[in-house]
Amino acid sequence: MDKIRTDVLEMLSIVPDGASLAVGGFGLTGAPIMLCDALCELDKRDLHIVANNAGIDPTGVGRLAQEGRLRKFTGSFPSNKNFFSLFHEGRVELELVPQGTLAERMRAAGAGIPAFYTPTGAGTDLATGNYPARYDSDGNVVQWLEPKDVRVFNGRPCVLETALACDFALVKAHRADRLGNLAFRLGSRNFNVPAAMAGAVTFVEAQNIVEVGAIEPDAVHLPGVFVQHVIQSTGGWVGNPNPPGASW
Amino acid sequence: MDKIRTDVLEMLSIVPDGASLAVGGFGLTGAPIMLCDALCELDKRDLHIVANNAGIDPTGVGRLAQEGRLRKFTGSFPSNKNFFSLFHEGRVELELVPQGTLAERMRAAGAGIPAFYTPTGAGTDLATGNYPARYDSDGNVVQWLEPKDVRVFNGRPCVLETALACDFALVKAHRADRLGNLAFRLGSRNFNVPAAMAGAVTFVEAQNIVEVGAIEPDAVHLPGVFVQHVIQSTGGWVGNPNPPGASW
Amino acid sequence: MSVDERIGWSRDGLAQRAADDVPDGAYVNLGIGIPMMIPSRLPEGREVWFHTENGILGLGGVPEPDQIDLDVQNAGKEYATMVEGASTFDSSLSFAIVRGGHLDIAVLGGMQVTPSGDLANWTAPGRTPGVGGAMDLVTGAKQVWVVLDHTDRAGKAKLMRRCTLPLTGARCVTRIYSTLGVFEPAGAHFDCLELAPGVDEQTVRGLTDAEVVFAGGGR
Amino acid sequence: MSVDERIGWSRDGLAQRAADDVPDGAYVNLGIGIPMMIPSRLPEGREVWFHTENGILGLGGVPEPDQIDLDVQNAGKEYATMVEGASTFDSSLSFAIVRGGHLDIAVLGGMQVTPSGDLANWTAPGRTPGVGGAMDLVTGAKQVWVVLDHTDRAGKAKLMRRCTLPLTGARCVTRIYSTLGVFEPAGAHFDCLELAPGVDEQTVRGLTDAEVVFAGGGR
Repeated sequence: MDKIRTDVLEMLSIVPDGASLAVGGFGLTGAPIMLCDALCELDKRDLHIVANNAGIDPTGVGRLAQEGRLRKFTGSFPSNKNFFSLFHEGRVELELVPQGTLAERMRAAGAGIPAFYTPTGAGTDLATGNYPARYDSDGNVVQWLEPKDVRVFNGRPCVLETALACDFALVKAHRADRLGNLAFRLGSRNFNVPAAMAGAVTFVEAQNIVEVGAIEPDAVHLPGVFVQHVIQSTGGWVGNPNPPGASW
Repeated sequence: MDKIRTDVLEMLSIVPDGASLAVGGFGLTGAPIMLCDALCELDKRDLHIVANNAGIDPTGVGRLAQEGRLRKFTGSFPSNKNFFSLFHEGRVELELVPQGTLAERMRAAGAGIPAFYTPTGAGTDLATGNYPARYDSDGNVVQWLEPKDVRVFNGRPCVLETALACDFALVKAHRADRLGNLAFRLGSRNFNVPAAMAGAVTFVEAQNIVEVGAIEPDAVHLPGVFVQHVIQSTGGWVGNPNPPGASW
Repeated sequence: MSVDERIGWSRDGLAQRAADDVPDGAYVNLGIGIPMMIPSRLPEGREVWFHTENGILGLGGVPEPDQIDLDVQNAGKEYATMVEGASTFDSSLSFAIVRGGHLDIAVLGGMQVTPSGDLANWTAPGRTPGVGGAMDLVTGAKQVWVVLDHTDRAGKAKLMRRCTLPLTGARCVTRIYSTLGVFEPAGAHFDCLELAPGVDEQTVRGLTDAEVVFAGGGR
Repeated sequence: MSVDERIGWSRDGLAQRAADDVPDGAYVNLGIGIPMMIPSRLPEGREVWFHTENGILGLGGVPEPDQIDLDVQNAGKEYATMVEGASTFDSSLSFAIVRGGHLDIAVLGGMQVTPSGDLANWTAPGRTPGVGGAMDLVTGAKQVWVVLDHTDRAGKAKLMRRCTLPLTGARCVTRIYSTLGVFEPAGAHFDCLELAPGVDEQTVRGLTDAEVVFAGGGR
């Protein structure tokens, strides 16, 4: 069993236009930038991206958004100006999801849980469907979010959320072996685990490809059974769009 | 913040008779035997134990069962002869649950998910309620399992399962610090993580109590926020009820 | 009447006032903005555990330039540090902590808050909305504190009878730290627990679009 | 007609026959009993990853006495070993792997199985029932193989038109390795893909309580 690949373009060529992809990362921390870049170079289009952020600047998912390669974005923080222009021009659909619900829906997909109830968002516009999902080119709302089923548990209204299964996942790991076992570093684990679980086929760019056994059994953050393809990451991000500021 | 306790009987004296307790371990691997023993010494009764096994021999949950301290057992593998005698004599209630559903219901309780759908068990006696939950002293069934709601997702019937919130949890860890951060070793993690999540108040017996920082951030298997009390384990199990056999 | 006109607490003073009330041993999540100024203002010796949505429990303050680690940021995507005893986890466990009721306090910014504890803070006309973890936090944390200017830049009240903006959550706010004082939603009115230095009851009444009951008994 | 009478494959032979069919690179869960004899019978050079419900992926064979580690057991609570590249996890992730469809094969024991693929294997009158992970496995694994004696100790067929015992799962079995041969549920009948050495069609027909279609075309 050897899941190590060497040619990123060849590896990702199996992703068809129109595919759905779960993408790890929070902002740019742990974001699989090399894999996103490769999708751009392969000129993939009409993608449904499931990720926390639509990208703050034209990097990672931000680049895919900027280049107009998205037909739909599902996530909690699509605060990317370019993305919003496209959204209000009717060129992309938005499914806005609370962040915890997003993570749980991605995990559920990989865990064989088709749906779950959560109190998060109950009664809000994101649950009642009173929020736009798509505009036309004149800026009129032509589609709203789906209203969610509500059921009361322990006196508390909860909404039914469904699993977010994706055709593929793009993940960045700190260490990976040929079996696909993954270990992450500090705050870069974030959405990479739920994304890897959500994807039917999961691609991993790894900062370090290590020998089998180098990741101790107890240190594996995600077992290789969730991973299909691993490739050496050639870079990562170096700049931070938000320089360390006085506001902290 | 110091969650380290030194007197196991004093620590567990806050558990009232009738309490519900999630208990970690799979068979005796990772089972919090010292904590179970202390509940026996404190003469706690009418307990609702939520655990995978009812104990193979009179150790851990097996001792609690053997001594007749259970009013109810929720689990997947209650194959303890003594427990079954008590069950058929009408002295204890049984909620038989598929193992994966059990783990997920415990995790759900700690994750604020009141209920979820799963295909596991759909259409079986455990879902339709065609299985005894309680007998009378003459061996007649006086209560059946609750029938579960069914809903079809992607063409597949799924049952609604609810969170298994418990008043307390008993957990065995390999390493713990005063903040309650836990690390487990190999196959002993098993139900200890879901149990710690299910308990409103979680007690941990740790094989090793270590300095804060000794467990690297990426090596923490369960953050201290899920743990309220930690005590040094004085032992553990030494014998194996199933000696290594020719059947493997 | 905005904070720039310096009636009541400054941003610093507001962060300090909220920090004073964070109890020892608490598990706390901080929203973007003024709440993120709390850690560096905690009274000496107080051990508070800061949780961040992106998967860290035990967040510390701002790193020195030579301490910057690309893998350690807060939920506002600013560089941060980790304290000894910190732990890291994925987003689904991070929100299990939030949703499961394991956080003592979420300190959030706010656009509008009502006497019944309704909060609006995730979107407004002309803003690019990002809901992030706000709805999870107001649902899951044991206490929800809101830290805000008492009025918006146009001088309009943010403490008001009914939210006109889309709700983040209903009946979720337990405490309000505004530039003018400390308040609690009390159902039909706000209880004012404390006035900021130099602020009088009449000023608060004039800048609040709901009944306010003062600790001294005044209304 | 039980396995003790040595018609068809012995327990060893049965485990060997199933082991021969486990493909290279497969992720496989093994039930208690004969399935657990498979790992040591895998053909040389075949890399198969064994998953165990209690939270290990990469289970190995029986340890030498001086290798026994109390923290490493299989789902049958027997001591086991781990191979290089193994990983450990908690029970909720373990069953995310099972339920989420990430296992290629679950190899289970069986009491009754039908041509439509229904399986009963978790309880019977007089047995102390323990459902364990069986219902999760038959729901989640891509293929469900059942390994069993062709008949019970009383000589009654285990391959039968309808299960009389409570179901573990409906329409879940994809392959049957019995002491008499290899079969697949085909809806209204069993397809017999292979007969065990020395077993003829007539014997199988006589000991099966459902129609059997043989690979050679015989019925």
